[in-house]
Formats: sequence, C-alpha cells, structure tokens
Amino acid sequence: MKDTLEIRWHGRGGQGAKTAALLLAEVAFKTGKYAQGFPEYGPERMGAPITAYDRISDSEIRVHSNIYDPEFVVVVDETLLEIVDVTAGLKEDGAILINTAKSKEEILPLLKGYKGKVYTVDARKISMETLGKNFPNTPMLAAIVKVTGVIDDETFLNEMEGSFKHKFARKPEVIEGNMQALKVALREVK
Amino acid sequence: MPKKVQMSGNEAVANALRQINPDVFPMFPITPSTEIPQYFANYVSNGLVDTEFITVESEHSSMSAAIGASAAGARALTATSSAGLAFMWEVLGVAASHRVPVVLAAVCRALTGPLNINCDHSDTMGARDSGWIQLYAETNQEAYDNMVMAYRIAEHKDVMLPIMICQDGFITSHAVMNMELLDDDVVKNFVGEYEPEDYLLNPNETYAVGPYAITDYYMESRKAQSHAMENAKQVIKDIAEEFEKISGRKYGLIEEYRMEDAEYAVVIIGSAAGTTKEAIDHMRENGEKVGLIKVRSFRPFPGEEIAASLKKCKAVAIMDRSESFSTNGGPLGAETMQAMYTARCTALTIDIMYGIGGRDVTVDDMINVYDTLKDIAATGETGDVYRYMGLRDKEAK
Amino acid sequence: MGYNFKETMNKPERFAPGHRMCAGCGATITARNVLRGLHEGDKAVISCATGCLNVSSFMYPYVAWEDSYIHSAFENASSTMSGVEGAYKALKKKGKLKEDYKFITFGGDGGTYDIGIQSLSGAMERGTNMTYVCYDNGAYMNTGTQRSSATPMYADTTTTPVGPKCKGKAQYRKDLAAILAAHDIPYVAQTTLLQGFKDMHVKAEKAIYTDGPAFLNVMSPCPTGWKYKADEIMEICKLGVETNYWPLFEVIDGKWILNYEPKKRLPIEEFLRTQGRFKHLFKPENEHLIEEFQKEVDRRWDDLLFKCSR
Amino acid sequence: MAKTDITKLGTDVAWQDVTRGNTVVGCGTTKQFVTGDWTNVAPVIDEEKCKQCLLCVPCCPDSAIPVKDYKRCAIDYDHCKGCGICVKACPFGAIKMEVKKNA
Repeated sequence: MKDTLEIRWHGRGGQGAKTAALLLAEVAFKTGKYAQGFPEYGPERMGAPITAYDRISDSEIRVHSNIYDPEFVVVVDETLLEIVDVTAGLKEDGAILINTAKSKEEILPLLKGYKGKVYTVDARKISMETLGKNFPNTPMLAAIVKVTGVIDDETFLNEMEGSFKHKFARKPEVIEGNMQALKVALREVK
Repeated sequence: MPKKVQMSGNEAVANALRQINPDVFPMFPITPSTEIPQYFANYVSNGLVDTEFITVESEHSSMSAAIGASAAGARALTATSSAGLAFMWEVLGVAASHRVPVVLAAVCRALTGPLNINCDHSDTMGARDSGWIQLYAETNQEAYDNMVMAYRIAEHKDVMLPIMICQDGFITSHAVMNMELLDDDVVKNFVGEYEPEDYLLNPNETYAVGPYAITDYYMESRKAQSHAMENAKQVIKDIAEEFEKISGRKYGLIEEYRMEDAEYAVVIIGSAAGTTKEAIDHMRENGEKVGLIKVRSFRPFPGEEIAASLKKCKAVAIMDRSESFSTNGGPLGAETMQAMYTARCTALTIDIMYGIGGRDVTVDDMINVYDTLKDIAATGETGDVYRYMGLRDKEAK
Repeated sequence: MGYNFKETMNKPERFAPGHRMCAGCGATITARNVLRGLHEGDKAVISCATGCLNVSSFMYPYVAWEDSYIHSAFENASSTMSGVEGAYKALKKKGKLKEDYKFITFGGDGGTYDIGIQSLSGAMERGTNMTYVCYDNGAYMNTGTQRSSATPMYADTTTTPVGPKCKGKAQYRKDLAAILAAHDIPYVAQTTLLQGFKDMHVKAEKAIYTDGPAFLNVMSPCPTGWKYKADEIMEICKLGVETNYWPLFEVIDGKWILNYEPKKRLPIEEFLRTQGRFKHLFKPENEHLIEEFQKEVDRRWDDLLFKCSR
Repeated sequence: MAKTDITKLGTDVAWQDVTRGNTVVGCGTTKQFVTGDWTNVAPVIDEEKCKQCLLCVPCCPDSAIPVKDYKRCAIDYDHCKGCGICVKACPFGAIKMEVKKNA
C-alpha cells in the first residue's frame, strides 16, 4: 500500500470520467505497473455526479475498497466544485487537477481551504479545438499523467496512439484529433 | 505464452468462455453480470465462437434452456446476478437433480428488498442448498481461472453437477486489474471436448430425463446427489493441480494466508480477502500473529479443512456478506462454527455481517476486526457472537 | 402426399401403454395422435410441462414416450425445449450430429395459458423450431380442477365452486390461439378429438414439419374435471365443434383459414348439457346464463369468420 | 450407454444403484407396467362384426389396441383401463364392455 498511488475522479455521468480512469489504469499497466481502475456504481444516469478511482503501484494490488485519502483528485467538470466535496481526504502533499478556464486564484476559494497543489487545464477548450466536440476526458487523462508523472510524456503518447488505433479501428480519422488533444493538454496543464 | 492484460472481472470471464467456446449460451441481462453475455455477443457477431447464443425472455428461461441444452448433449451455460438468480431458484434445483453439468457465471449482488445493485452474497448464498457447486473468486484472475476449471469439475464422471463461478459484483466484475490470460489453445486443450455419456440427442439410444420420483426413490436420489457433491471435493483439488501445471497458480478448497502461526484468524469469502491480506501484512510488520482463511469452495463446504486450520487460533472472526435472518449468524458463520464444534476447535468465535449491499470494506476495518479478536482473547469474553461491521447504530458501544 | 388413415394408424406407436393417466383421459389421446404426425423413422425429442401428462408418462423408472424426453418444471417447457433445439443447432454446426430431429412440447392449459405463457411467448417470438401442443382441458386438472384462464365461463371448478354467491367461473376463456397467431409464427391451429382423427393428424404433421415455431391448441376433455362418463369423450368433442364452442381453424403465415363450418350450428346448451361442471346452468333460474354463454360463443364465431374472410 | 435395466430399479433399490439424475436410457419402459388391473370391465371385440376400419385405434387413451400390417390386433388387456371409448367409436357395434371374470 505504501508505494501505491491513489487517484479519485469526479465527473458527471456521460462525460467519460469512468472511461478515463480505466484508460489511466491501462496506460499504467502497459508501462509495467500494477493498476486498478474502477467506478463507484449506483443507478445514476447521464449528468449525475459520479466517482471513479485508480490505484497504481509497483507491486500487486490486493485492496478492493474505495479510495478515501487520495494523492490526487481529478475534477472533470468544474460545476461539481459547488456540489461535491472534491477535496475530502485529499492529501495536502498531493494535488487537485481541475478542468476549468479559470485561473488557480479564481478556483482556490471554491476548494474549502485545501492547501495542496492546484492544477488547471481547459479541457473543454482543448477538446473543442482538437475534436470539435466537448469530450473533456481525453485532455484530462493527459493532464493527470503530466501532474502525477506516472509515465513520461513520450511513452504515454506512444501507448495512447496504440490504444486509439485499436479502439478507433473503424474510424481512423478521429485518431489524429485525439492525439492532438493529449499533446495540447500535456503542454497546457498548469 | 500467457498474456498479461488489464481487464475487468466480467471481461475476464467472458474471455474464458470465448476460449472454451461452449455450445449453448442462453442469456438474460441483469446488472452487474450483463457485460458477460454482452462481451460474448460480440464474440458471436465477430465469429470468434460458434456458440448458439439464445436471447431468452427471463432468467428462469435462461436456466431452463441451459438445462435443456445440457441434457441434450451440449456444453451449456448462462450468467446472472441477484434477482435473476432468485428467479432461477426453482430450476437451479432441477439442474442439480437432473445432474446436468451446466455452468453459471454468477456475479454477486444484493437481493432486492430494497432494490440495490451492489455487491453482497445474498444471491448466491440463497442458492447454497440448491445442489450446485459454488466457487468464489477474490480477484479477476481467480474468476477467470475458476471459469477455465469449471467444466472439468462439473463434467467429471464422479461429479456431474452444475457449477456456479462466483465473483463480487462491481468490485471485481467492473474493476480493471492486472491479470494473465492463458493461451487460447492451452485453455482449449485443458477443457477438452465434451463427450456426454447419455443425452437426448444421442441418435443411437433414446433417453428420458426428469421423472416423477415417488417416496421410494426420492431419498435415495438425494443421497446419490449428495455423494456426488462429496466427490467434488477431491475433483476440485485434482483439477486445480492440473491447472497449476498450465498456469503456475495454486488453488484448493480454501486458501490459507499466513495461518502457520496465526493466533487470530478471519474466515472470509471473495474480494474482501484481498483487503484483509493487506491488513494482515501491515499487522505482521508489528509482530501481530494474524492470518486468514479464504473459502474458495463454499459448496462442497470444506468444513474439516477450515476447522483444522483454525485449531491453534485463540480467536476467530467469520465474515458473512449476507444476512440469513436466522438471528443466529450468517451462512458462513453457521457452517464454519458447526465444523469447528465437530472438530473440537475451541477458539473464541464471532460472526460478523459486513459489506451488505455494497457497504465498503477497508484495510482499517479489517485491522479493527483483528483488534477486536485480540480483545476477545485477552478478556476471554466473546461478547455478541453475531454482530455487524460498518453499521450506523444509535446503541453502539 | 395425401392423407391416408390406415397408413397413419400403421405407424409404430410412439406413446407406450402402461402410463398412469386416468381411464378415458383426453390428454393421452391427444399426445398419441399428435405424435402420429411424425413421419416413420424420424427422430424427435419431446418435452412436457408439469401436469397430469408429465407425471403419468414418466414415473421413475417407467417412461411412456418412445422418443427422448425431458421434463424440467411447470412454466418452462418451452424454454427447456429452446435449449434442446439450441443444442441441436450447435451440435449440427460443429459436425457432432448428423441426424435430423423434431421438437415437440406438450403442456396443459395451466402450463400453457397461464404459468407457462411467458416462456412459450419467448420461444415462439425467437423462432424456435418446435411444435408446442396445448392439451386444453380447461382447468388445472393435476391439482384437482382449479380454474384456469382456459376454463369456460360458468364452469364449476374447485376454486369457483357453485354456490348461492357464485355461478361458476365469472370470466370467459382466454383466446390463446389468437395470442399465438399474434406472434406471427408460421403455423397455428386448433383441433380436437374427432372421429378418425384426420383433422388432428393432418394439423400435427403440418405443425411438426413447419420450418419454425408451430402451435396446436387441442381441446382434450377430462372426465373427472368435466364430470362426464369417460366413454362420452368423442361425442363431447363433436358437440364442441358443432356448437361453434371449439372451432377448427388454422393460421398459416398470418392467414386465418376456417376448416369447418357446421351446416346448422347447434345451440351451446347441447355441449354444456353433456358435462356435470355446467349442471347448475340448467336450473330454471339460470337460463339467462346459457343465453349469455351463447352470446359470447356467437360473438367469437363472428370474429373468427371476420378474421378468416380477410 | 446400455439401456437401463429397469427390473433392477424396484422400490427396494439402494441409493448407489439409482440411475444418475433418475434418468432412463431406452424409452417406452411403461410397457413393463401393468395397468390392466385398474378396471373390472374390459372391451371384447366381436371378430365377426369387426370390419378392420381401425376407427377404434386412435381414440384409445392407453395405446391398447395395437396395429400390425394395417390390421388391428388383439386388445392389450395388460394395459386397457376399461374406459369404453372404443365401444362408442365402433361404427359397427363390434365392441362390447364385459365384466372381467376372475382369473
């Protein structure tokens, strides 16, 4: 457990936070790590707040509980900041990553006195520019990779290209946009 | 070469089924097992299997069709959870008494009342006396491995009983984890072709299944069925030994974790065993003599093995993930204590209801359980033998 | 090939003697004669819903069926057979089976109209290549004549016992053949026990050799439940047809076909009078009930004529 | 597998010898079960009057009027339950119910 990195995702049903959490686990797995990715399940439908989790470790992961004291929190939808206690249990030496166009200074008052690091990325803008649609989960995945440093950028991009090629085998035209979304997010997260 | 993958428990089981390529798969969806037939439907659509996939109109019918298919001479299976399993209950008994080696991929979920989709074992525990073999998995890997072994156990001539391959809803079914898939041909060779002795579609001889049995026969039939279940103990172990040769992974009726000198032990089923192992390692670093028995086979119940392993313990907590409303403990508690009594195992023992309806179980929770056992051993006072963990209780001490 | 009665009678018996149905049971007559629709030498698997026919035809270790047979439970005869048919397709596909098989399921009205309608509807909708035969004796006879949704109006049953507050079953019977026809399956037919059994033999053969699901509804009187003397069965069935109570028709690929129209329709009381379960209707104060019954028979007959005229 | 020998499956059979799942290999075993003693009356055919029309055959609920080479054979009294349907089915009045004589 000691060397296990724990990440909690907050999103809304339909935004792809669960998929991003599972993708992060997959990426970590492909770099030789042990990883666990899982959503917290309820009957929530499209739009409802949802939570998903990742554990990443160099040794076998046996714990099957939810995550209460994460090192990192990812907020895929900033409107959740007002309705979900996103920093609950978040370690002070950890960090929170938020999808927003706002600056850190503007966001900070919404974090209930959280003293750890705050990262922002405008995943909506990146997604609109690269994919033409609002799929924030792809840039958010890249941003959390950057923030956590679980994998170096190049390996990450190579791995993702591989999975996109597999996932989008029937519509290869979207691969380029998705790769672009990842690259921009890696660059723009601050 | 086995392939390392990152996969959910449902996808893992579906992959085992793809490799097995069963003959008939009648299905009806229910959360959280739905993904298994859904993955499988894709294999069917893409020609990766040549299974007859029958999209029936209810779980009662999916089990009934599986029984019909198996009696007809095919390798059959279905998948379900919770209310779906409850709806099958009548025909579960028929499958077992007809002695058809049907496989059921059970993804454990709380029974309705109130409606809840999360993990507990009340569905499969409700079917514990239906005459089915039940193997439970801690991880995605185990769910996969158990599925690969399922037909070998069920179809063994000394057994010929249906088998439930159980895993924890969402906790393993929907969580992706690192695991290993065996090569397709390794699984295919391990499982082999099904060659039924007698079956409805045998062109050389007619065959009749499912009679009315008057009192003169019924009890003898039940005993014969029970005897087959007794035989299953050895068969499960034998098949596990063979499986170890292709996978390197060891399985038995139970798994003992750091029990060699354990004074305080937990007996548990399913995914929470992993969380408990984490607690054990943590406590062992502080010199605490704690251990775990994970029950893999609940049917047949390895009472003697469990009791033997607990013989030297000072205090034991049996963890039940389903309420049986006996007011006297849960099913695992009741059966383990019976086995302990028979074996004159005198450890102070409590039975804890936990994780009901998906209530989370943490490492800290399990450390608390061991601390409770230490207190019990120190004072010699068991207190409430039957208790809840993680329950909000106004009268909690 | 035309129908030949003697050829049909000369086929080997597929329902062996020694079963334990009541003397004079209509269900067994139905089962025997439906099986005569099978061509000699063709293989079949039979399944049965729980009921009189099942418990009497396979009492361990005595089985009356000469073909492979399976019973599982009450409500799942159709889904059980779906599995058998699925196995057949799978084994054929995998080259493990060369022989051809036919699949025939029997159920009483309890196992068909009521508890088994879900699995029957499912199997039919999925296009299972099987023939389902309902031996309709209009009540749950295996448990002692409780009313079913196939029980005719005003029948005295053990759950609708006639008394000062009860004139028998209050509702008319469910039209199951129409429900099955609404599944748009290739073959639905209604028949009963008539001299020479040509109607049943021909329909059974058509049903069994239809590619896809087929359904036969067969009025199969029960001497104990209907309260008549066992040897009167053929006369009762004839009156059922001649009064338009039990019309003979087929629905082939959605086309309704009337097979028989009585030259002079007999009044319904001629059918009702034969059975003790309707005895109370013949008390002077209940005459209006027979009128009600007649109205319903006529309404349904007109509806059938309309369907068959399209 | 070989046909089930049901003579070894009497009501005194031990649990070890009950067939697996109470299945029977080789169907039609009811022929070995006598139901002829369920009745004290039985149909008797007047061979003179019988025209071999076979109309009695399909309406027998007990498959007790066998046919061979297009001809009705003797009534199977081991299985006939004496319902009398055949009597009424015969257009030639060739069948009559008679009280069985004590053997």
